Amino acid sequence: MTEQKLKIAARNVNVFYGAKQAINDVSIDISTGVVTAFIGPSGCGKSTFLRTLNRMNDTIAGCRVEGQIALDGQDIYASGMDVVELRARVGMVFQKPNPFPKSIYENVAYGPRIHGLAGNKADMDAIVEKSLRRAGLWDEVKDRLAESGTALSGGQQQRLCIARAIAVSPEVILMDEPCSALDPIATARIEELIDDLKERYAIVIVTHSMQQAARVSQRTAFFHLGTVVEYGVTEDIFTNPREERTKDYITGRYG
Amino acid sequence: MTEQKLKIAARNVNVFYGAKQAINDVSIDISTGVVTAFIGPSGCGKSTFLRTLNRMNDTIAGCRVEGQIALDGQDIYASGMDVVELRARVGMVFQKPNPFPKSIYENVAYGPRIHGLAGNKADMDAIVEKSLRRAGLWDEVKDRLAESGTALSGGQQQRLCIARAIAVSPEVILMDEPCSALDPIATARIEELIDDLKERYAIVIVTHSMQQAARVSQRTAFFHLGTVVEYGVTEDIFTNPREERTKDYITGRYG
Amino acid sequence: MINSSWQAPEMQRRLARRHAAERRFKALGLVAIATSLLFLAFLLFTMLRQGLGGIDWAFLTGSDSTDATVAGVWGAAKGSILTMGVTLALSFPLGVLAAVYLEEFAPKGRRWVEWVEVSINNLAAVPSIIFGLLGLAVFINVMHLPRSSPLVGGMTLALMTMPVIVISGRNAIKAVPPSIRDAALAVGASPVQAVFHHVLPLALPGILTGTIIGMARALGETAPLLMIGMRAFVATPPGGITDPASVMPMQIFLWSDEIDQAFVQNTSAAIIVLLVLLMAMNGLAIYLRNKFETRW
Amino acid sequence: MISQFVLLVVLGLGVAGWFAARAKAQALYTGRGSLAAVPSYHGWHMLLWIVVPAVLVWAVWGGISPGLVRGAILADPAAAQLPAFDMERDAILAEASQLARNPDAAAFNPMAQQLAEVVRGIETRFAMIGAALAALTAFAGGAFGYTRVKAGFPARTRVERATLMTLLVASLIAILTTAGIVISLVYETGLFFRHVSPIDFLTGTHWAPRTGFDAELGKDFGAVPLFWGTLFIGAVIAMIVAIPLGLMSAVFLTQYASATMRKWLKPALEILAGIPTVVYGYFAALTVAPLVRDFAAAMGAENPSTESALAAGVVMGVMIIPFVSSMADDSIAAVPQAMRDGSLAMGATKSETIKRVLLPAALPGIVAGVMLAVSRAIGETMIVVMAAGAAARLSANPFDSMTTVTFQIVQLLTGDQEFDSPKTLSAFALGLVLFVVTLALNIVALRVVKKYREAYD
Amino acid sequence: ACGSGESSSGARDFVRVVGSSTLYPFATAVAENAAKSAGIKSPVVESTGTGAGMKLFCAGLGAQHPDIENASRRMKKSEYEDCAKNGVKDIIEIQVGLDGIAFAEGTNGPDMKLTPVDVYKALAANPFGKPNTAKTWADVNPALPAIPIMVYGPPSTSGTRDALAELILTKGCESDPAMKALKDTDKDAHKKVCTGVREDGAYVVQGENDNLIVQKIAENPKAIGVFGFSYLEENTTKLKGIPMSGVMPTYESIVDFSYPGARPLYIYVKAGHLKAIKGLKEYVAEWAKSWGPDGVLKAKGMVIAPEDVRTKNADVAAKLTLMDPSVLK
Ligand SMILES: Nc1ncnc2c1ncn2[C@@H]1O[C@H](COP(=O)(O)OP(=O)(O)OP(=O)(O)O)[C@@H](O)[C@H]1O
Ligand SMILES: Nc1ncnc2c1ncn2[C@@H]1O[C@H](COP(=O)(O)OP(=O)(O)OP(=O)(O)O)[C@@H](O)[C@H]1O
Ligand SMILES: [Mg+2]
Ligand SMILES: [Mg+2]
Ligand SMILES: O=P([O-])([O-])[O-]
Repeated sequence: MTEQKLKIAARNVNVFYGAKQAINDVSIDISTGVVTAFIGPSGCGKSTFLRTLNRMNDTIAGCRVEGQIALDGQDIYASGMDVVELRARVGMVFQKPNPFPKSIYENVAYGPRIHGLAGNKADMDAIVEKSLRRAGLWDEVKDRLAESGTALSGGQQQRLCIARAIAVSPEVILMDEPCSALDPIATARIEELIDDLKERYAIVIVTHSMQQAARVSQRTAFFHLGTVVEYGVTEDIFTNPREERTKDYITGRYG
Repeated sequence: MTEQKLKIAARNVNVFYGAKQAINDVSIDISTGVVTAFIGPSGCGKSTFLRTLNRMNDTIAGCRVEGQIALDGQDIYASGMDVVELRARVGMVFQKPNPFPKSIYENVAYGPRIHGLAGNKADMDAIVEKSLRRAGLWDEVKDRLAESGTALSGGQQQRLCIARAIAVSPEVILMDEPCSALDPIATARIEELIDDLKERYAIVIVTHSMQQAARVSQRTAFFHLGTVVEYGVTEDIFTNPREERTKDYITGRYG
Repeated sequence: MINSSWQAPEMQRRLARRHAAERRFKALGLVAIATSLLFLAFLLFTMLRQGLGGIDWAFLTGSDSTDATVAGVWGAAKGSILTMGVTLALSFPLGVLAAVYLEEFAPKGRRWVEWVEVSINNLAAVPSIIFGLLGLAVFINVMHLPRSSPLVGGMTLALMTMPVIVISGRNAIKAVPPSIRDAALAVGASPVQAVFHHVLPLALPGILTGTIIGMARALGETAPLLMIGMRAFVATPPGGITDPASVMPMQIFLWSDEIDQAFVQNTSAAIIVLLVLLMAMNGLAIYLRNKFETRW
Repeated sequence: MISQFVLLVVLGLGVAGWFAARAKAQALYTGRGSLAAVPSYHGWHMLLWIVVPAVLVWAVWGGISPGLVRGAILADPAAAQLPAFDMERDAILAEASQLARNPDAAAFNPMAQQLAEVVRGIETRFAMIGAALAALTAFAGGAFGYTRVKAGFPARTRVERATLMTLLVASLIAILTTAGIVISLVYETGLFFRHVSPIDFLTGTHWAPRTGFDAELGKDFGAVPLFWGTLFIGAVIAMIVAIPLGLMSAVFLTQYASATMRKWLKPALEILAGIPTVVYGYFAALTVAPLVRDFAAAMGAENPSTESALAAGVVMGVMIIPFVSSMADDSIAAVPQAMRDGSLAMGATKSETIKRVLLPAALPGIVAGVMLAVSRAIGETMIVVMAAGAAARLSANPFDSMTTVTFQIVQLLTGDQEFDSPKTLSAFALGLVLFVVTLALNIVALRVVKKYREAYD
Repeated sequence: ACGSGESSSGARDFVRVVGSSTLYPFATAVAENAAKSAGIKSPVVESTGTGAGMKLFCAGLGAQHPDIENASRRMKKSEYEDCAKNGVKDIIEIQVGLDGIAFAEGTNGPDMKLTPVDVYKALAANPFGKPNTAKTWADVNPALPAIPIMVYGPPSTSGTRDALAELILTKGCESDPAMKALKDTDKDAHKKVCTGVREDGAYVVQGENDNLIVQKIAENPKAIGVFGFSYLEENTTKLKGIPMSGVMPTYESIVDFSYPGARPLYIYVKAGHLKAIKGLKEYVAEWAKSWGPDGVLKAKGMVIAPEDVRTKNADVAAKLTLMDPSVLK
């Protein structure tokens, strides 16, 4: 059993794109040692909410957040907050893989380099190798580390982005459908990784696969139309949902 | 039972990215009335092969194709081939959703407009609505057709791209993981669509979900390291694979 | 029954029409570029025919003289090189930094930011002679920098070149997909790091384009230099950026108005030298631009 | 000499400081999170503290020391018999100082020779003081910087703040330049408008600048034909040439030409921007203008003039082709490949893809290029001087000769006349009004681009 | 600052000349010779136009201001006052030669023969106070060919244009006694009627590039041009002179003023700079050496001044006698 500790506490969060409300009064706890899964139909606000957790929504023009989100008790939307540090501590894997148009090596080494995590070239090599290995990409790319990260297949790019995110060992890792372009074996590898990471980190994963949510997560939040319909222990949600809507969704009877 | 007719015949196809061979001697038949699924681990060449079928690989610098691919008996790599007509007849949904930075309406109307499929505004409206409905996106976007296609969620973008592709009613539809960002309900909708389309069209779908392949396809090709290890009737492949590698992959024991 | 629509004759006709349009469009493009290049070729041919005979070692190493057989181009060429050096040293960093600020860091929607934006765009439209007036007023009359010097010439031309670099730079920066910024920010890069490590290298080709055309314009410019004393007879090549100097286009302008017909050849020869100088100046930038061009 | 040396030393100190601070920071590193910033940022922070204040001190010293040196020399008994007249004295002092640096040179003024030794001594002394001050500042700055190297010190934030300041200052240069232009034009424009009413100036259609002040002046300073000529030649004729040629060239280069072809042709086009305007002027006047005239004569025009707006405009258009083509080329090339693929996969032809997807997505860049080109054309002088004539005429016939604002400004400012005559002053008024007009155009363009921008990704 | 050039507080070790574009080719030739023979550093000669040069010249004493002003006309009283206000009181005025303006046509031209009255009637905006309606030369004078009036000439801002106005147009204008009388009653009206040039395209203003005029009229047999005499002399293969009142523009006819259209050229030297600027005296001396009948300036196309003017000015150049400002207008 891993130690559980409250890491991020989101309270009454509302998110707007211009005038349109995309997230409506969502409150969720994210803890270290726990994998939290966000599930819900497409367009319900999972990615939007995920982005609020490390303020990546700042980069979207017209996006506005209300409510409180605290990381280790500290309001991340407070004016004194150092966003850079926040994002270093709360890493993110995007829904659409977005490798840098640089070499595969540089893609992974970038984070460690700016955070000074490697003292020398050998350290860096080790970090890159380890990250790529954990993302299950090492064998496929070890001979072509100098090739561009954009010349990889869809699934390879996705794993590259995962490797890039874990290379800086953030405290919280937000993953937006990290396995959407992966085959079952690669998926299993990432799930293993998640299992592995959760010992020390807080992990949030958005997924469309109920099976995956059930396999890897301990907490699940079911989003629907911008609200969290149900949030609780994964087992409960899947075996004994309190809400009708949750049940419908899980059993695929929805809509 | 739908009528089956050979549509695309690929024979001894090799594809190279520069010096690197990505596809090795692949021969596959694609027929109207049949859904063909490509499965295989990430990076094995599924997308690469798919792109050769409507010559989208032409746009990748350094990509070279050998072997023969015939559409209705006509070599699509022959010098007289009209690529524009080819691509109009062989539509494609890309792995990474790529909506145009135009309104949702314009995204779907784009194809019909250039091919002159709509006589007037009402026709066009009808085509747009029908396509969006079939892709299961209509309800979510019917009030915001003028918004940019890039302001949609990941799954919505994916369905928009599907709607865009079917709007021109191609004879063959190539779909590269069309449901990767979709929840089970939306996935079911797309699968329904595929089932529906296959009556009159030839459909190829790349998927990482064995269940999906088993559900929607009648033929399956298992790719591995650039070769087709096994190609045949879906049921046979899943219940009684001839090759050890196929079996390992399907049962998730691979790697 | 299957294949109905695409094989239908009216569909085929439409396709044929579209292909015809495509061919027309491509031909138009070809004609456009051929026209532009023909113009260039014609100019070059005329210059070469008239001027090639005038280029010899003495011409390349000499300075201005009233005797056409003695007059050489080195004095003016050196003046141009020094002037362009000053221009580049000022306008490139200033232009790039301003572009980065305006595109990435300036608070959006503020009045003063809009003013900066508009005034930079507007500076590009200010007649070059007005920059000459400004240079005269500020650099010579207020700062007491030496008249006719590459320093003042370069500073004046830098004011003119900077807007071109800023405008092209901003567009290049704008064209970098937001997902690249997102990727950098999400691994904990600061906005400054994201810009300098990722956005700027990707925008570099566009910035260099602006630099190339801006500098080319500066190199061929005469009007503002009239005002700051570079329309002058200078028989000794400048020793440094504060010495009196002329520049190539000015030399060409002066020679073209010489009474002595023997200067006609010198004029053309000087134009050839100027173009060679231009190509040399652009060479590095073009090399870098080709090197950094990435498609995503 | 000494100033290069001092700069080198300060830079050297800066580099040394960079290494020292980085090393110290590295030593403080005990594991992840133990340092608030990467060691090299501590290095940069230190380097800034060493170099910036020292260079500032040296620059200030460079500003005040000549006065001090001069005072010291004049106080020297050897300088007693220097002439009192300032300029002559300056000349001797300057020569002495030159001799001090280069003792072998022959003296023009014998007194300079005598003073050379004294001057050398004093100059060296003051230079040394300056160098010492700069070095001290560098050390002080370095010492301060070094003490700041602590585990919790946010060096990156500080360095980035300095970077942002630099960026801000760079963009403010534009405002300064704008202000400078306005200020240098406004005063004289004011003088001009005291004699000629702005209404006459802005609405009058008769332009015949002359000297001497009288009440009738307004009738001869009607600037409308000039602005008309400027717009007609620069924004209409030149653009009719440049936009299609430039845009189509860009399209051809990015979409149809092979990579090697593009690599060679794009720079070739860019040469067009660098050909001196005088050359274009000759070309326009001697090659294009006669052709245009013959054409006009063939069209039945009676007594067509050799000078024509058309000749000037066409050549100007050619000159600015690269502004349109290169910027459009860059913008089109920057549209993500996925957009292109999306369109091609729909069965669109290349030209349809270009027209419907690429050009709209690249619009901001294309508009910016066109605006730059228009700007350049409006500000162009020489071609007009040589090929368009100087007749201030309000005509829509491109075969007529016309004149532009810039041409008039050059004429009015470089010719022979008193500099406080209404003629000269009108040049400033022309400049200012043109400035305001282009400003308005730019504001409109900015709004339009903002409105139609298609953001991808 | 590096190099040996001027700096804000220091001195200059070369002569700086500004002013007329007409004098530019001569001033540069003198500069070159001075550098060669007197061993001074080559003077820098700037072509700014007389008026703009005056402004620079009069801005003050000191290394940052020019030493010599070339003028294709005499300094005006207002200009001297400006000079004096800025401390430039001691000025040496030297007449260095003459410049002739010439009317010319292409060698295949119609063999025009003009008089100042013809020119005035053809070019004036309001000849004798009435609007100009002449379209062809025949409208002006039936003896002339019926070809359209098209005259290329200098812009209103140049010294050559002043000469055209003063020496030809005013003369033609004053052929009418009423106009001559007007001069005494209403000076401004006189100036307007006599020197105002039409703007309907018959008079084509060409920027200050005389070679361009030469080329344009050489190619257009119907056009005639007005420019400095030296350009005619240099281009005899392409152009021929047009006789004015029966006198061809030749060197001799200009020197003896029988061809209407010669004006004096001056240089103005700042006395206050003589001691401070290395080479200034030598440069002035070189002028005196060059302006004689066998000097370099004649070869360059300048019209040399009459003997008595030369001796008088040689004396001024040698003694560096100051100008008496009261003679200026
Ligand atoms: N543009 C390219 N240049 C060079 N190599 C490429 C390029 N695109 C893909 N590859 C390589 O070709 C191989 C096949 O890639 P492909 O995209 O076809 O895989 P895939 O089967 O679609 O995988 P996935 O399921 O991850 O999308 C991979 O090894 C990949 O790295
Ligand atoms: N940039 C944007 N501007 C405006 N609306 C947006 C933007 N991004 C997303 N939306 C809208 O906000 C809602 C929530 O989007 P979000 O991306 O959070 O969905 P999601 O749950 O991640 O869906 P998916 O599973 O399809 O990725 C959707 O209706 C979407 O259309
Ligand atoms: Mg999403
Ligand atoms: Mg793929
Ligand atoms: O330049 P000018 O004053 O002699 O016409």
